[in-house]
Amino acid sequence: MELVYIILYAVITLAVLLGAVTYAILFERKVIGYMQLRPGPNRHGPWGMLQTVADVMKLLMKEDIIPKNADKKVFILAPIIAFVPSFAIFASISWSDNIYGADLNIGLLYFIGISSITTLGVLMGGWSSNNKYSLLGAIRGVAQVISYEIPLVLSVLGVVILVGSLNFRDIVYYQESIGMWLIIPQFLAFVVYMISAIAELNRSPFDLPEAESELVSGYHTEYSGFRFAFFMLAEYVYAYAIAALATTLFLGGWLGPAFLPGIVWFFLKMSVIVFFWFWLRATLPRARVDNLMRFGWKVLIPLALLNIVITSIIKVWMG
Amino acid sequence: MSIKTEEMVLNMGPQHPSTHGVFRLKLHVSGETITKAEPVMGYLHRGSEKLAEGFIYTQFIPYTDRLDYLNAMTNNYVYCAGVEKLLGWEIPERAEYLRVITMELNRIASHLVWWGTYLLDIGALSPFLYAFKDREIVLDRLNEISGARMTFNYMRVGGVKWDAPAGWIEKVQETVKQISESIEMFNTLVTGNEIFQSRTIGVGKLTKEQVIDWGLSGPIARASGVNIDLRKTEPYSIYDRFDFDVPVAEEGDAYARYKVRIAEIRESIKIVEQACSQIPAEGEIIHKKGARIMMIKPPAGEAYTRAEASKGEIGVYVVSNGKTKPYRVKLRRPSFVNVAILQDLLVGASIQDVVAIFGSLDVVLGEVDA
Amino acid sequence: MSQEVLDLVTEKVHSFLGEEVLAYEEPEPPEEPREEEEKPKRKKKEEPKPERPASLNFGQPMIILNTEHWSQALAEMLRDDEELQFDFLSCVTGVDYPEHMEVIYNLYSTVKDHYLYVKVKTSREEPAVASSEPVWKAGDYMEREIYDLMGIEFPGHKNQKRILLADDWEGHPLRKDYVTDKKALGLD
Amino acid sequence: MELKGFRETEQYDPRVLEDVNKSVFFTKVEQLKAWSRTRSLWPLTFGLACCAIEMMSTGGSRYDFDRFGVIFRASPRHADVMIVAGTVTAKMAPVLRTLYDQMPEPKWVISMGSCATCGGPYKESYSVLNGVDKIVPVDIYVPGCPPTPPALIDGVELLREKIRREAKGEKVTQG
Amino acid sequence: MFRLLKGFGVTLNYFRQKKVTIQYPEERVAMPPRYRGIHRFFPDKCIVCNLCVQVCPTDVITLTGKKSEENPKKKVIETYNIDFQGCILCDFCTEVCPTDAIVMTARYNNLSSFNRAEHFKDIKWLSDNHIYGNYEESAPAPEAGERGEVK
Repeated sequence: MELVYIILYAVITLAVLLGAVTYAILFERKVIGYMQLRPGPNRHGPWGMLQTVADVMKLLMKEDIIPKNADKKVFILAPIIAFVPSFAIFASISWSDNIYGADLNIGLLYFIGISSITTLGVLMGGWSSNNKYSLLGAIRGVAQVISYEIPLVLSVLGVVILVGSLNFRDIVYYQESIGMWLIIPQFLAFVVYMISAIAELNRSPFDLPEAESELVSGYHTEYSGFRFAFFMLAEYVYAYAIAALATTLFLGGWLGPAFLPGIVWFFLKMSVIVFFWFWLRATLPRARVDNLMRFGWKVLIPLALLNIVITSIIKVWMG
Repeated sequence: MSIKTEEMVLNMGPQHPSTHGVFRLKLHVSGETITKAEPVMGYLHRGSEKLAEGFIYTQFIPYTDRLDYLNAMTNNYVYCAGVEKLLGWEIPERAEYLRVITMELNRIASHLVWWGTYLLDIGALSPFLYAFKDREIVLDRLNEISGARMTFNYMRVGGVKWDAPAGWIEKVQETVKQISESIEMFNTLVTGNEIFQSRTIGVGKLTKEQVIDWGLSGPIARASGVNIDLRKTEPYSIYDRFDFDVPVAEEGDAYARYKVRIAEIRESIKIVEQACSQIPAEGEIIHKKGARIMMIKPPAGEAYTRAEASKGEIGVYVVSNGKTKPYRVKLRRPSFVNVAILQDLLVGASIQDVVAIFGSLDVVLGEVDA
Repeated sequence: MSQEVLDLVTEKVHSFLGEEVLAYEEPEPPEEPREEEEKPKRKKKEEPKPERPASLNFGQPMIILNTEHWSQALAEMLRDDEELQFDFLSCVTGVDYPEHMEVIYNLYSTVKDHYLYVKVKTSREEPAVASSEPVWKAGDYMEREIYDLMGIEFPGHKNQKRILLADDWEGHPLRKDYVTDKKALGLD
Repeated sequence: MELKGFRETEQYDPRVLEDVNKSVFFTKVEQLKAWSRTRSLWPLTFGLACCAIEMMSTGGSRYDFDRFGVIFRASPRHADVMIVAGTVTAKMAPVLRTLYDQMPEPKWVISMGSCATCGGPYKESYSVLNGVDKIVPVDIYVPGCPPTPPALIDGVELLREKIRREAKGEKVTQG
Repeated sequence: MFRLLKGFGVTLNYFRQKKVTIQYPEERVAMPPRYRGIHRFFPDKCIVCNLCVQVCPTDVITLTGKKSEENPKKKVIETYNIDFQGCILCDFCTEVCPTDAIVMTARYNNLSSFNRAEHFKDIKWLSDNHIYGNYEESAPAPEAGERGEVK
């Protein structure tokens, strides 16, 4: 019986997420459009609601090209490897007090572990395409993700030290118990987290692996049709996952005034974070590769370490 | 144990999002550093110079529009001025003012496109749309006076085709005011941005000697401290009547070129404002013989005429043999000359800077390939 | 001022190559060879005179040389001479005439702010003009373009090959005897 | 490729077919496909000359191509429609053909402006291809030199109509 | 670092501003009266002087005339075609036309076609084309010697 629930939960989450992601893409186009003094998609469905649906549907029905020179097996596997983990992450997310998937004791560890696999998909995609731009994009992507994975994990450690648990629900309950969101005591960690998250997600201004003006489309240059759609969806699902993690860790998860249910608060907070990313994309130019690396290693990691030290001292102080 | 390494040849283009058209760069790369750069062009070579020999003088004017399609007015002008030099005609005053106003408006539009596309290359999305939004209002003014958005075909040998429509001058003054407000916004959004600066400062450095040796001109030259602006050093048309500065920077990097172009928009606005207040209210707009476009017949002779386009020195060498068709029209296209520096400039740069360097040269492929 | 530059250039070229290069047997006084009015020109056309090898062309000095006199050493002299300093190569033009071909170098001095047209004449059968590319880098592409479109050879050019047209293109389109046959080219 | 569906459609009762056409939810697969395709035409960023600038203007704020779901893609593998915006020269033609071949089916070509349509101003020139339809099949011709952004929007709108009509089994002329 | 943050203010400011987009197919994009769109032809005004044919840089105009029935000395137009696919809208034909028989309208839209042969516009199409236009401005009166003097 429990199995049925698990499957049901998985299916519902998948469906809701896919729906949410299609609207995330529309949301991005709308937000960026508005910032550029234009309305964005508004023809297909009311307020352009069916735009992304059409986009995805079209991509699913496009011809599937596997380049002659490509490493076929890897080429086919890559989008799946990129796509599956980004969904699997959501198993551990707790949407509200009573809606949640796996209540893992090592939720955070699971999250960070699984999410790293996505990078493998990027590398495989870039490598197998046998295209110089793809390869360069993939190499950049991997270098970037490895560099920024470290500050990301280190920044999260502060929260873990404070809460004393890797369980997402415990973390939220802790925030409820101390009566404030962890963004206040862990502001430094939050900043480091947000910046490294952008790099993790390959979003502007750190979108070097798919820098359109330099590398055509980066690692997915050679992908067409539904494989490309997979990469695209994975990217946005992953963005939501990272936003969900930030919500849980720093913004009090589902906590909020009682006039709205917890899950709505959760989504609202997530949307604010996602909006912030879009805002970044509309504002900033792309960073340089060497600056990016330097910034990651020389600024973010020391900052994250500093945060751990401070947090530890506070923790010891308070007993 | 030694690892076998291999020099990689990276082909950028001919269809690549940041080559702004059909341009190919063959880059030999060792690691991240470029060891050799070979520009390959001609993908848009349309043989304008050959066609010119089969046309009567006026018929070639629309073709000059299509060389540097972003700055068509100056192309129009330089060709007409070249023929006028052979003819020895005086141009009516009002026509000269209209020429200057339209040329400077077009320069603003051209620099705006550059600004937008360069920022797009660097990876910022919005500036591109802001630039095009502002360019649209400039194009509206040019459209009102010439009847086309890009390929104006506005100037004629001996003057201009149309007089300004009623109320146009006031509209132009309004427009440039709007543009100068936008420039302020551009500065806030981009010029001070640290990410942008880190991508451009110190990138693609050009020395004064290189500039002169390679024959570079326009904002590229002025960003390296070569103070040549033909509007100032060799005032053609009526540029000597206006009070404007020539922005010069000494650093010679991409950021300096950026700053010079932004400053040039301001100077163009100044010129337009002055021209709008000075322009005579009435008057001829074309030399009395110029209106008969089929009858233009310069005496035998040849001359080189040059003008300051938004990309640099545009020149035209017209050889006439006294017939209604030119014997030879040679176009000195600034982009074509400027793009040659890439062979030198890219060596030693890293791959990530290619786009920032190439974009900062402001090359239009229609002009490179003629 | 232009006349002074012309005299200066003539003098320098004379001392460099010898008196006979820009020599001109004078059927008329050398002053004001070509002014901007059209009228005297009509007359000129009727009774063709030998071209003056050193003259003012629309107010700017112009010297005419034969290809054997034009050399990189001369170009270097023009560039490096203290009084001339033609450091900026503005434009290179090729013209195809029925009997001969011409390459015109438009020089400018950024220091002295003066101009010079150097016209180099070469034969139609074996057109060759010493390259200016080693002296002014700006000549690189402009000469390649002329080579490509007109077929004038530039000995001394480090990379003389086609630039605008495909490498396997036949003929030189800007020559007057080039016939555009689009059907044959497969373009129509 | 999608032409396979055409025969089946003719066997429907015309009255049913009419009803079917009216509603999105009862539509045939072909038309659903066509719907998604017309709603999401991604052109390849393929600027050649002057028309490319007008193409960029169309993407600009004033005309906003994004309203129609048209977003420019840099890689031919992601593109549905190739807007040939500018003069195609002898040197460029093979490259253009390669790019076209790299695009996944179904794909369309819009010939924008005089140059792409027939060589336009350069049709007498020695290096210009007189009409891009000599190397790739063209679906829509947009006249103008260069066509204004609204004219290009019209062209895309017409391409949409073509896709819709072909999905219904009509034959739309191609020349 | 703080100059970078100013940029966010700019984009946010634009976010709130009114959008500049013209909703094109519903809203009309107004082109100025001088805008050079597709031609309109007035067969009654044409005197078959052939100037437009000669001045056209891309040779897209073809015409034939015939003797007028009323006045055998005069010619009237019989066919007049513009191959619009190659037209570069340079406006020279209207500029040389001594009688303003050919003018350019401000029409630019709904000219796309599935077939490039459809861009071939004949005398009927051209004279029926009066959607909107800019033909209230008349060119200066032609000089006496201008007609037919070319070449």
